[in-house]
Amino acid sequence: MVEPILTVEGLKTHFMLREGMLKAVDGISFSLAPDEVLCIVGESGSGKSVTAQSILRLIDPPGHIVDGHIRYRDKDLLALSEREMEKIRGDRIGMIFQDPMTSLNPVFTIGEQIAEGLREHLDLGKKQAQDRAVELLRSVGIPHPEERYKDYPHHFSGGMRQRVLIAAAIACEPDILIADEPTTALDVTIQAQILKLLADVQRRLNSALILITHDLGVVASMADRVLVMYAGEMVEYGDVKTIFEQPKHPYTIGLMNSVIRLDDERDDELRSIPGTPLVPINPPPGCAFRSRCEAALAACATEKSRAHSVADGHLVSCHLIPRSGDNDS
Amino acid sequence: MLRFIAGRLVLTIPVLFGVSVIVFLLAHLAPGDVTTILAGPFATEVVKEKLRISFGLDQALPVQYIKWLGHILQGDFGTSIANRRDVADLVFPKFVNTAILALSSALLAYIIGFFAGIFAAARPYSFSDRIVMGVTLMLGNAPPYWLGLLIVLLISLNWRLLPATGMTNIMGGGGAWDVFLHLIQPMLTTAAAPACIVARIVRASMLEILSQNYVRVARAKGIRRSLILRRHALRNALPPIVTICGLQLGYLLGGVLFVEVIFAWPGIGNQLWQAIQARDIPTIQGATLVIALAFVVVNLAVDAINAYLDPKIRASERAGAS
Amino acid sequence: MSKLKFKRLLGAVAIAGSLAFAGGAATEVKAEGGTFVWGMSSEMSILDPHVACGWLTTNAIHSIFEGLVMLDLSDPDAKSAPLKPAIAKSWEVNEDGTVYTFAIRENVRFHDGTAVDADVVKWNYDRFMDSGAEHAFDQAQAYLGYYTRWIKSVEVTGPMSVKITLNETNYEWLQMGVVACGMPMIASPTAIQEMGNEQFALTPVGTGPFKFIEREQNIKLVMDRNEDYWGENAKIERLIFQPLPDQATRLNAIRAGEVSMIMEAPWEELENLKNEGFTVTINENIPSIWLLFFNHKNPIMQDVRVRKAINMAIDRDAIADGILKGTGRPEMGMLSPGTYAYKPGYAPVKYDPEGAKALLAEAGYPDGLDLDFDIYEYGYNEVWEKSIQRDLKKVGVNAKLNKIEWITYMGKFLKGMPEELHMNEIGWGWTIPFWTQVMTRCDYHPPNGFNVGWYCNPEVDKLFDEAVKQKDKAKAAALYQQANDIIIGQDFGYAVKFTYKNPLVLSPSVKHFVNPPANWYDFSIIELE
Amino acid sequence: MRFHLRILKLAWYAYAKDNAALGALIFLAIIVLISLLAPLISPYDPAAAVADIAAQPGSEGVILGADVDGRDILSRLFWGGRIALLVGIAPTVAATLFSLVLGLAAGYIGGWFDQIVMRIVDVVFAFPLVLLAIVIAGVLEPGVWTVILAISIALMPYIARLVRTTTMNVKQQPYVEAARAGGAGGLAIVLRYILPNMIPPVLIFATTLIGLMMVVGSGLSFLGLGIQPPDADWGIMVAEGRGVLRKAPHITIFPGVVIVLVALSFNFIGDGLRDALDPRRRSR
Repeated sequence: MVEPILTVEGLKTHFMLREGMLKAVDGISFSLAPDEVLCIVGESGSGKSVTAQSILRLIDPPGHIVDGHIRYRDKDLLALSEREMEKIRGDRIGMIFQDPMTSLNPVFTIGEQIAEGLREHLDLGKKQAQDRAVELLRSVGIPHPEERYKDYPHHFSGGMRQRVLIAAAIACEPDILIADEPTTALDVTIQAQILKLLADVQRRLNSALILITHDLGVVASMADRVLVMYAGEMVEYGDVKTIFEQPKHPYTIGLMNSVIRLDDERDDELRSIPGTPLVPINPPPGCAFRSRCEAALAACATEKSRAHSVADGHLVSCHLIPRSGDNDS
Repeated sequence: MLRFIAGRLVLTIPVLFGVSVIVFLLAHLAPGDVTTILAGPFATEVVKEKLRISFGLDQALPVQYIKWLGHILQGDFGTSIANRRDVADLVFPKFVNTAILALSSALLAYIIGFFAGIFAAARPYSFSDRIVMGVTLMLGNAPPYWLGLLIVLLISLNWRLLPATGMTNIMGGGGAWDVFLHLIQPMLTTAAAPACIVARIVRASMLEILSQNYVRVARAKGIRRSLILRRHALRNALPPIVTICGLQLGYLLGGVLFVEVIFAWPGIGNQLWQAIQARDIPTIQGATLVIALAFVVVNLAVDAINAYLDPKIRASERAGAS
Repeated sequence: MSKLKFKRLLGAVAIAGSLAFAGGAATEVKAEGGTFVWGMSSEMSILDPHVACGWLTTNAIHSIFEGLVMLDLSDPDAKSAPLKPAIAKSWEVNEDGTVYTFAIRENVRFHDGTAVDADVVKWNYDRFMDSGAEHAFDQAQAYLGYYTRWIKSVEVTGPMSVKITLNETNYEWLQMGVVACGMPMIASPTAIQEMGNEQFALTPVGTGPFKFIEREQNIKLVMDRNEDYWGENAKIERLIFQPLPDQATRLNAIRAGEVSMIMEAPWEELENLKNEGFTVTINENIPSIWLLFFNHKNPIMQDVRVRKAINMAIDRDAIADGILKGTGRPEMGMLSPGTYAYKPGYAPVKYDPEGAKALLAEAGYPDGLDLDFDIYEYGYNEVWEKSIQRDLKKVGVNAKLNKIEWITYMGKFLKGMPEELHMNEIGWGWTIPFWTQVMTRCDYHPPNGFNVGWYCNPEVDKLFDEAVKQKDKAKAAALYQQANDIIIGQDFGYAVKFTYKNPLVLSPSVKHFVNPPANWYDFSIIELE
Repeated sequence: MRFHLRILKLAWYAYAKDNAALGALIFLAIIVLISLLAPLISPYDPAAAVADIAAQPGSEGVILGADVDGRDILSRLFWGGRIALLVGIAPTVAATLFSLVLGLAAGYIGGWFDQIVMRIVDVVFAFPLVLLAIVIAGVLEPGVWTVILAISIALMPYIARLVRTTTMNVKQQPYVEAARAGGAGGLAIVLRYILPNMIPPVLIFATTLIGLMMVVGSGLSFLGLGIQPPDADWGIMVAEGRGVLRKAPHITIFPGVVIVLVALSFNFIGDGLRDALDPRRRSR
């Protein structure tokens, strides 16, 4: 196997709220090959976005990364200084957020907002950065990029803004692109265009992509590997074929069933699993999913299952699933 | 931009008209017959009546108002009853003194407020944030006249560091340095409350902006934190801050009265206070009118700056111009 | 006109702007004699002596101007101030006290260089008494009426000689010209003709020991020593009156060494100031008393027993010591201190609440009565009026205090009390006992005078008529005291309360300051160390 | 009804969690109680001299010392609370009620009525608040009602603007449109839909203003334009003490500290209310 470009180990990101400790991400591990597409799926509030932001260390108080390692190439990102981290962000790892309407600064032109990152990382002059930004705008499919360079965000539609944001994220040709539900806020017709653009960009740059989504259709069409999250924890992790064809964890099985049953409405939210998701504030011991799990064991109430390998590259956290004979690879 | 300002100016005219009506009517709320002061205690009714006629006090209110307004528009603010000189001569130099105090206080308040606010916003909910915000809240709620007394007690009376009264050394001073020494204490007193209010609004606006998605995007782009604070956050937080700063400057114009009284600063507030005590109606009218005018101008300036800062207005102007 | 105003405004802005560049170019010229700064409790009025009133203004007027005669205020031990020659180097009064002949001093010049002669004196008298004169000033004529009503004619009898003839004998008349409201002083005709009445009042020109330099309204009035003064030059180089209306500011200013003298320091602070090295001077012979007028048109107040009872019910010691902390002295007579007729310690009745109660019962008010009492809102008077209200309460009198803003009050006061009102108040006095006449004579009922309580006793008026005809001051004083004993001791026509000794605080560097039996001071004798 | 109750409960829950606001509320409750009970609990008559002039704090009998007339400062603080709170609360309440009616009417009726009302408001708005209050109080006879009137007038435009803006916003909400389409009358819409939406912002604003107005009111008294001596008021107490600032600073300092604390409390309560009533800010 190729050397992974990014490795996340035992990542824990917690939020100290007045109501108690929100364990938004509680022990996530995965690795990413240089040209791989990883999809992180799960319901709202399962910790997908926090995981993505943790990688770039964009977590603000009261949130805090309390444990774990994030390794990019040979660097431990959690050990870097803020200044060193700023050099990674946008340059080596780019990120796209879910709400293009609020992700652009209303008081600067869109061109400025693309050129800004270029000047920060590539040490380009004003003119060079501007030329490059126009090129980028063209590459993400903005018509008349020279003229639109000087426009303010309020002149742009949501889909166009997301294109601008993608242009900004890929400006420095990063090794890793993180897209946090990039299409959620967009019209259905635009969604496909944006996803296609993302796929094109990923292929063109030959970069790794972490795509956060709850749309299993997207997962099926784009992912190499899939990470399923529930209440801040990883419940299952494996290649896309395995997850879709041989899901092991009851939650993943539920997800897959819901997709199959509602095949023609796959962009709908995943709400066919009975019960409501657990909000992991001061969570009780044991498995977070057990209250919604039909097959819960006594052990599920007292002890979390550790992620264990059931096949090569396929990890599951569930007491129901016996460990495979071998250790994790 | 120009169109916007022109529009605002047009809107200001009825406001100014209303202001003049209120200022005029204020005089007629006041009890007492001004002719008694003018003519002295020995004056006969005949002399008083003559005076009343010469002041136009025998005419109907609307007539008096129109005449008064006509004079005001020609720069004639009437004659002070207590001092028997042109109110304009009394009020304008005093207004300049007040402007010196108010502007320097505002500047000080903005600088302190900005730095304290950004300092606190850059480390929200930390210990230093709480301390800074706690102090500003205390100072912001302290009555200025009380604060001034404490300052003068400490600096002038106990430490004997700075002069306690006036604007220049009355025994023969003058010059910028002398004025500056006299300015320090009133300036500190005046600046305290607005500095705190500015600090709080700067902090709140910055935090509001720092939690915006586009700031997160900028961070994800790897923009340096200092640059984010300066470029993205401050630039967006500016409109409410400018509004508050402008309002504070306006309030300073009215609120320096307490400070001017305590420090005997020869400003328009002090003049107004003495005019109130002497029931010197023309001076009260003149001083009030000048302060209200200044307030209106400051508000206009704030609107103009905010319009300039708003890309939508700027862009639409550009589109309209091309 | 408007252009001019605008230019002035621009000028002011430019000055303010240039301050920033002036950079420590302070021009502090320490002339010999030094600068004396008086921190005053309020701004003065205009400085035209013929239409000016109020004792702060008087202080400035008496420094800049002189009349034919002036009061000699240099004797610290004087009980009442004697006259001294000024513009007139001497004067003669004829046998029946109706013709005054003045010899005008040679070599007296106004600050603008104009020389003083008999014509100048006549010109000034015409200004405030001859309504037919070209330069007559009707406001001045109103102000000075109390003085000019006695005058039959003013004649120039030589280049340096003026003869003034009175309607009737009056030996007090000369001193009536040195009271504090509307002063018959000699102003520069050249200046008045050049500037006009309005401007002259702002930039006055006189002959006094100090000349007007500049005045910034509510900031300062600056006067410099008149180097060409006919008499002995003032010791100090510069005299500044600085209005500091706020009491605490005045205190701060003198403590910080920014002024040389302040008035109206808090009574509680006087002791501390002394300990800090400041001089506190008290005006023992101040010609001023605080009194209540009884309304003699009101049925209740017409009963002498009620008036006497109120006189007995007021605890004057409590005000003088308790409230004023020794800066007041109880008084009962209508002759004010500082005049030659003053009788110290005059007290026909004593503080006696029980006796007062009994008297009221006798008058038909065993269960007490309600009285309406107008007071004005100015300074501290409410503090002692409240104290009197409490005193009256003790004898069953419910006094309702109607507090009225000063100007409104003056308007109402001068009209005389309406029948339903029972009492009102004033604090006042002149350096001559004639003031008592103005307050009590039958023919001085409003609008002709200040007898606002409508008191009238022809017997008293007869004594007064005699008094002004006495050349001998001792005889005049005796007549006044006799009248006073009727007004108070017999009729209890007024309730006099106390005299307020108006303490001043002087910085340690001030020497030879005299607190005279008057309401104003001679600044030319002060020295600074 | 049940729905409203739950919102209130939730709001209180969030509110009570805010320690500063809760502390401020308790502190204010104590101040109000003390002021109300002043006649019963004051150690001395606030107008009577009971100790040495300017007696230091801790002198016999007078815990906080005595003022320049030997009156007990503690008792005067108790009594002064009545006026200070009245001067803070009464104008704010009066201006709020008046502005509610005016702003609602202007915002709801709109058109020329709105234009006229708002132009008048603009005119009053063109004066700095403190200045307007001083001038109005200055030309009228001084006294507690003058202060209340002066501050009420000066305060009115601020609240009226807020009320009108909120009215305009709510008026355009779909559910109001729906109610109107459903035949609800103007008054019903105002009372049922607009007024309830008005309460949170106005309540928050007014609470914060009370503290400020207390400072302004005491300032008027300080200048001699408000409550007249010998009545006790915190502003007057500061004013009376400044003559002896050097020797007896406690006379000036104590009432000033009380003003700051009470004004601060209203601020905290306003902040607490905002957090409680505005779910968006609750987590902060």
